[in-house]
Amino acid sequence: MGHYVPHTDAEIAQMLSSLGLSSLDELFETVPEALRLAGGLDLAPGLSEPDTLAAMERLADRNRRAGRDLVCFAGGGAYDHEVPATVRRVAFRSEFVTAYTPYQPEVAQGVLQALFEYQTLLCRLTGMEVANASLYDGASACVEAVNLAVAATGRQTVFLSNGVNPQWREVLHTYAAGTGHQYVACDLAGGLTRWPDAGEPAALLVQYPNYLGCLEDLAAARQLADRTGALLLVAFDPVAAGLLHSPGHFGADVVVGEGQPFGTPLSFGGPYLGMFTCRREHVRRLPGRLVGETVDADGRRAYVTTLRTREQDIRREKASSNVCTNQTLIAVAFAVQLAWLGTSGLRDLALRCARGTRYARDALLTIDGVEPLADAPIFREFAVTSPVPGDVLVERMADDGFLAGIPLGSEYGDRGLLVSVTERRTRDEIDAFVAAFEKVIR
Amino acid sequence: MGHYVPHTDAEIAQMLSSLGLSSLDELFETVPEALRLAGGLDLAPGLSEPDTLAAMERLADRNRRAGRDLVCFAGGGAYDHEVPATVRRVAFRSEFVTAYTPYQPEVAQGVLQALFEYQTLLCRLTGMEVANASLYDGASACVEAVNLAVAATGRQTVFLSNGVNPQWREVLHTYAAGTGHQYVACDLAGGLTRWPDAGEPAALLVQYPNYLGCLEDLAAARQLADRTGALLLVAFDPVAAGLLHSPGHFGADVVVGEGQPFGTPLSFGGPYLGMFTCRREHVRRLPGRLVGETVDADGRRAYVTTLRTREQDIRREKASSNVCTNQTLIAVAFAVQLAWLGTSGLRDLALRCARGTRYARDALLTIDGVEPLADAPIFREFAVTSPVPGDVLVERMADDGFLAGIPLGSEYGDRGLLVSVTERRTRDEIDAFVAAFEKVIR
Amino acid sequence: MPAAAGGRASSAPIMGHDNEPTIFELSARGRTAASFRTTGVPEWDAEELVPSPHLRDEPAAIAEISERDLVAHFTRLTHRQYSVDLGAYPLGSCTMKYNPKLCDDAASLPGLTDVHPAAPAALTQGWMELLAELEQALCSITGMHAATLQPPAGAAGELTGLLLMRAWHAEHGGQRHKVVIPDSAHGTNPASVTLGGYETVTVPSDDRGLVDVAALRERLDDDVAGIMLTNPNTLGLFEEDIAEIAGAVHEVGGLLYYDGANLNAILGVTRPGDMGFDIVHMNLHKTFAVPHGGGGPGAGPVAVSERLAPYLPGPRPVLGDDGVYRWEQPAQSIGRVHSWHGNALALARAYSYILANGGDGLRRVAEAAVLNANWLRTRLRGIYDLPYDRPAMHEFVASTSALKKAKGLRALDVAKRLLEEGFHAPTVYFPLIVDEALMIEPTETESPQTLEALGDALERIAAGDAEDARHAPRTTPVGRVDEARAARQLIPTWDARE
Amino acid sequence: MPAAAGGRASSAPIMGHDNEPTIFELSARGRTAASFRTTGVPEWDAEELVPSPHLRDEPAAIAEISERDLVAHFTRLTHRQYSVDLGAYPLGSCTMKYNPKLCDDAASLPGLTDVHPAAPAALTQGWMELLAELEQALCSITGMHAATLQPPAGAAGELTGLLLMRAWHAEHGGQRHKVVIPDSAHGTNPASVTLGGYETVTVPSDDRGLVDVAALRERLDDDVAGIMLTNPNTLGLFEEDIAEIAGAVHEVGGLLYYDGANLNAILGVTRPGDMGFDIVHMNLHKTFAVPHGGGGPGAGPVAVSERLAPYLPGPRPVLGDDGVYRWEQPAQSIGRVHSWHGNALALARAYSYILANGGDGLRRVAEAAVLNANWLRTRLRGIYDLPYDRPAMHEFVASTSALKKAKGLRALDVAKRLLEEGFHAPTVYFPLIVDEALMIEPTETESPQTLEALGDALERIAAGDAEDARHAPRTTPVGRVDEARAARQLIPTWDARE
Ligand SMILES: Cc1ncc(COP(=O)(O)O)c(C=O)c1O
Ligand SMILES: Cc1ncc(COP(=O)(O)O)c(C=O)c1O
Repeated sequence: MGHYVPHTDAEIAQMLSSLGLSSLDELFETVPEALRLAGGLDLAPGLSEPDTLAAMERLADRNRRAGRDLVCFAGGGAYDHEVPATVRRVAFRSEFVTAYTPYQPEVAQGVLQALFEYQTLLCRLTGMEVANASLYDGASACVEAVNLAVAATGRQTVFLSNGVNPQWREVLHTYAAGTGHQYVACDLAGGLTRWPDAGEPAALLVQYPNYLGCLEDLAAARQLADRTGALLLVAFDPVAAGLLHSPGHFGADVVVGEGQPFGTPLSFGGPYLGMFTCRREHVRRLPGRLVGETVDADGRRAYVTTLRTREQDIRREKASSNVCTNQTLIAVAFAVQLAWLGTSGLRDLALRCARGTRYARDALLTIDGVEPLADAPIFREFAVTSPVPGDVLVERMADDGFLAGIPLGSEYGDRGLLVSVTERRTRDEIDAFVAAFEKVIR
Repeated sequence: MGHYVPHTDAEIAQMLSSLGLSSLDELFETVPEALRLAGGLDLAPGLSEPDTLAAMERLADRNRRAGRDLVCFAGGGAYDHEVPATVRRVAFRSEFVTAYTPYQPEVAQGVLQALFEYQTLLCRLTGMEVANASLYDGASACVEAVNLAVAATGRQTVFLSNGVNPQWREVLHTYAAGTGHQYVACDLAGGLTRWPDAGEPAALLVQYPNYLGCLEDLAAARQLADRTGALLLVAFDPVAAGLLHSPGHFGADVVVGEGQPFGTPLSFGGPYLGMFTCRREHVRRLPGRLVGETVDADGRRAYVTTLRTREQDIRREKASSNVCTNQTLIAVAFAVQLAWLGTSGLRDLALRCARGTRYARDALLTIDGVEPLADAPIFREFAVTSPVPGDVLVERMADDGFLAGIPLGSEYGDRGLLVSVTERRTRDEIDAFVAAFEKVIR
Repeated sequence: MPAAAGGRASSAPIMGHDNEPTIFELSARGRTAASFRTTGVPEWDAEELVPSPHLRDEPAAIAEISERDLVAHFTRLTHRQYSVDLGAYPLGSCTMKYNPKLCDDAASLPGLTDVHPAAPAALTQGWMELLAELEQALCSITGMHAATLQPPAGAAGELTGLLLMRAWHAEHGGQRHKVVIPDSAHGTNPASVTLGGYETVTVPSDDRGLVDVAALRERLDDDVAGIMLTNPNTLGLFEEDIAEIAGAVHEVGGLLYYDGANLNAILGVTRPGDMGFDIVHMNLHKTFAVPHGGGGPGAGPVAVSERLAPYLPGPRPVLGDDGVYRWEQPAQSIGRVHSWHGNALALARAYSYILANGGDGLRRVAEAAVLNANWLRTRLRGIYDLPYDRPAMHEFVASTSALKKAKGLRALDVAKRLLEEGFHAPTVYFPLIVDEALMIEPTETESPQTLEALGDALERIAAGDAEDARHAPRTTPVGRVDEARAARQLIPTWDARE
Repeated sequence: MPAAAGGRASSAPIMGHDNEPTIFELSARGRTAASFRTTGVPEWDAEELVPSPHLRDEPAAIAEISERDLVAHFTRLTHRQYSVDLGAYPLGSCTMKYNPKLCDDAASLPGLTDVHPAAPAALTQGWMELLAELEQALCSITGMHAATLQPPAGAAGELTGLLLMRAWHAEHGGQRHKVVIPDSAHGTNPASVTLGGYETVTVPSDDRGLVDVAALRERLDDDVAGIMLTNPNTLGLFEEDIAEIAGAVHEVGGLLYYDGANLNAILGVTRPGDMGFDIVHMNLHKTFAVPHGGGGPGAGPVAVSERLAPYLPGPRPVLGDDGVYRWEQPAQSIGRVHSWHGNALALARAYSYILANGGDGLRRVAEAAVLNANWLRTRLRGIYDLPYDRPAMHEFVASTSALKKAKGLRALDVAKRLLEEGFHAPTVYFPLIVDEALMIEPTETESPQTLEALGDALERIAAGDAEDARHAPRTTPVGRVDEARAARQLIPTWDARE
């Protein structure tokens, strides 16, 4: 009971008497009698630590693990990349893990400098000038990008590509109920977004590569944005930075995305990392924390969270965002993983993903009945259709030890399956995957 | 190739030229041509990190794990105790792990203070006045105890109880080939040592509890030591300190033992921890490192390795021992685990071991054909005989998911099995164990 | 040879006070620590894989650093960082309690970390059971009917709650436009109100530090969607009139939102549901020992009363009669608020913490938290101002306003001096209604000995020289940081430096 | 309330330079962090379990401390500790290379850690394969025939080797009494010689810093059991006459023992076996990246030539024709030298390091180690004395003897000043044959940038004020430590203080 309360009974008695109290209940005298919980919480009594761990292990054993139980070909915003020992053992040192948001910079230079390095790395990946210290996930990063665009343009409508992760679009619509933003859904043709050729949008939001893995034409999107006076918002896969031009190269105004691919295991979907970067002109509308370099009293280089007046604790109802606690630790892991890769490693990683994807796609398409869902060029993920609905396919292939991919919703035409191949997949695994696929759809 | 060499080719070229060399081979010009290894090492080329880990996992999967694959009832100097998350995550922080022996105390206060606390805790467990900073294992601690006794008394002969761990006795005999020490083997009767009633031994070496789990009569041993002018050397199970009088209480001169039970997993036998403590009068014969408290230039409390003149690097051929690198990190884990237990936790742990042992022993002895090998009182381990030889018994019970114990050598009479029960064993596990035991000997 | 600072422990204050260079300064062309699995996949060139309009010629420039230098760099950074694992962290409103190592183990079980969030339910029954059981437990603790675990932090929980309010009113008498919050509220409250599409109406606190009920009644009408309260409030005081407040708000058809940041104070003692709240968010990274990670990740689940359950975000894990968990979308769900299922590993941590404590343990948590706060409050009496010197809950607010008048000792300087004394600082200048506020929350995991040491340090500081305090801290990795300059000459990245 | 220092980060230099209290000072009666599995075993009283003459009335007194304070205490201690993970550690003869995190993972696989050493071979085939393969690999690296992995450290390996010598001579012409070692040898060599039952005969080094072969010949006779050499020797110089030395020793029927502490210099370049050595020990905690752990655990396997194989300690894992590993005792084994099978997890680490490097990688290790040492040696030329300024291997010895004459700058003061510069110090005053010795071993894992920074620091120190250096270090957790007092007024435990 209360393993983590250090007080001995003697100490409690002493402290109570120093307060002139005779029982712990008297501590709560300001809680009206009527509201006091009689009989305590309706929860089981506390377990010992080994018993607790055993209970958690029982639950963990009820999941089929990627790697040991299932060879993972699922992506869709959550990728089975290697997280090396170095990253795990350094990024999760307890000083990083058990610190609060760096409110006292003099004793938080560790977190602050790591974030400053994260911001720099993220800008280099995306080709942007400013990055914040993280948002919750890919979806919330999209939401904040739209909020920024609406505030910057004074317009309410956003052209939203159907190539954007459907779950992120769901979240955008959920939050629109509060902000009143309007979304114009833009269909895909051949895997690429067909934009309306006119209108007065606050922004275009497109994903690169998009949910089907296809490489959108960002140059065209930029032109439309220029024509309509809209901002170009791009959701970007950071792994793509190893091979593809950055969205900044194509003139994006805001680049967001899901940072999970660097340093974070699949984790059943969280905690992940919302990447947020933009051009410097928008810095005063930046959501969340921003770390800047400065000096201390002796002129030594130091880091501190800055432009704080944007934030909720100071600007309150007029704040650029309500975000307070973010995903700092995941951002630190992202920075460590990226530094571990280095320039050549990043390219190598992207190449390996692209090669495995090409190899798997070519092989799958030799199976008759399997057709590409889109023919636009891809990078590390692709969609196919087959005689068997995606969900059935996934369930069946699980018996053969594969997580075959992600079933696609009807908006992409039925029977679709989204397949992703990371640097971890071997040729043998892919061959076995293709064989099982063929067997299952027979 | 050479993952851990940071130099780029360009840097190597630059450094070579600054040395006036044109190839790496020229670095080895002082190695006679004839001795140069042509064709390189006869080893496979380097593996990538993930491939290396996969190779290690393949090996790990070829072992049957205690806990997951086998319920462990084996002891004999290696016990299946809980090592809590707290201990693992604190004792193995990289500052402790990647430091060298504290030669520069100004930047090694972390290791030094942890060792000072370890020494104090160990003295409290054993009832002694001085402890060193660790030796290799239980066996080497016994060797050093005998070396000390021989040096202290000028005598060569040691009364060695057959109740001492047989492997430790083997090591004693191995090293005696160099030192010329003589051992008089002292048989057990009813599980307790029968000492010669006269002689001029340098020391008596007895284990408490002994290898069969029995509680030796240390008072009697002390009397004999007094009569013969010998030192009393006791190998002690640190867990016993929770319930049993310390060897110091009975007047031991040197107390040694195997420290694995606190903070170290089974680990296939190592790294473990050689505990070494003695009375203060012997401190100048203490083997290995000793940490002492002192002050720094400003008078602040500080710690440092001391009485260094005993040691090999200064005293060379006249050193009290040749030990240099010891088992410091394991000693730190020992201290953390012991502090985690605390006074009440230590007693609780000992009680739980004793209760499980009593419960298992009583149950096994109800099986007919199963007899106690010794009738002396026990603490956390016991020996039985059965119709089936110990080794056969162990092999068979492995199929039922048990590591049944340790087969006893012929010196203890044949068909013996040594069984140990730790705080981790549940009543259900013990009941299943007993049932399997009964089935197997039918 | 590229200039790089080399491997000295230049940052570790263990050896002097030099700066730690950035990874960019440590970078040397051509280096990498990366190592990949051998796959046997054909090694096509980039050009064969990516069409030229998309293919970049140069890879994005990252730091190029050896594993050895990488490890040293970040390890040295950790030596420039204070944390709960180093000492007390009495940061008001943040509940910086000790995070049990047990929960680290629980949250790193491969059976939890190596699961794809899109894997079908049949393959993730363990996770779904964990989440469903956690929803359950949180409902018991808060006295609510159903919950969503999707919100990744408190602020996200707030916005989710406000969207639930909208959805409710839309179907019950039409939309309303105002949300009432006290002047002592946390900044995320008004910020969320705005994002929820509402207008903030502020209600003042009375001289007790509690919501001024009369003033509240004046502000209540049928355009008020609801009220957001923290109870105990940010002064650490229990809103004693909560029943009356709830009645008044409900009377005008409004809903009550409970900001659970201070839930630690009342675990097992009283429940928001019993107080009349309709919507509750919890900060698992405060109350349930999810470590703060230097600013996240956390988790901000939202629990609601029965009438609001149909509007919860989805999908939610639901146990069928066949003993199998399935994902279900609540009938009138407002939709997703997270890409997947929320900060799952943080949720697993919190669940393991709840299992280990149990009902009895959680109440003991609240008791010790409140005991510690009140002991320290009385310890500081006569040393600092206590603007609301009444029985507090888990935290209390002191002030240096008199000390400032007397000798110019500001809350900020007390905070910086406390760093020199080896403690983290309290929260300062919040809540806004207190002049020179020091908001102190010891939490239940600090021992009486720690409280004594903290009290002694605060007393020394109050008695000390104010001018001297303005130059604190001096024993930290860097001295007082120039925050103004950071904003004036913004340097947001390494590449932005001249 | 018991006096305990409380939870301030009192030790962490991150916040000032106070001492960290001992756990005994943090202890408060009645506290514990312990938590046990629920077993359902009957709860007999102590009296029912242990007869009274053995039963203690009071449990042994341990520190009584909460998990929170326990974690904070030891975490703070790590902030008072330098380590390889914080920076360069050019400690001569210790090969303080970076320890790959990969090997941490490898050595913590549950399939390796959770195996009882007495489990029958049928249940531990993975471990036995690992050990057998490691023996193999070490033999290839050293050019020997067979090996034992039992010795837990280098010194234990030395003694094992000397006992092998004894066993050999006992059966070949009878016992001998002398073992020759150079005056530059490490202290464990003579200490082991004594424990091996031999008498040490010292052979001087010549002006090249190498064994004086003529002097050696004078000392060789048929009472010489063998010679112990380190090659490269402790000056970092390769014993160029090793072939002649081997011939001379073998001529008188002696054996050659190779102290492998410096093996890092010659990996893949040359092998002790090819030099004529009969017995070789390796320090896996030097050459093969097993971390030092603040003073161990390490591993000191011993490899031998074919004629000595039958005498090796046992049991050894041997692969049968049926593909199954069994434990076998060598025919004339000297017996066990370890309780079990040696420091198994350290052996697993080393094996993973060898796998990751491979033959090519290991040679690269030696090349970079030697390159680094020679670059730094030339960098210091003209700044420090280089008593043996010739091509070095993985380390070299400098000296402050001239600087001492000139201005009183001692090796010790250079070491302490270097701490202030953020580097660990070199080994000082060893080998004994060099006055004011600074023994510098950069290792291969330090980058050229690190070497430059180290060289610059050493140059600054040599140019600096010697009197000032006597007061170094000042920026460390504690200042210069009074070692004399520690010995004079011995305080070996907390309980020994007055
Ligand atoms: C009173 C109060 N409300 C809301 C929040 C916001 O929670 P979060 O930081 O998790 O978004 C906080 C946390 O700082 C708080 O203290
Ligand atoms: C040259 C030399 N020989 C022998 C040893 C002893 O090795 P260990 O410390 O592993 O016992 C050392 C290590 O300090 C050494 O440097």
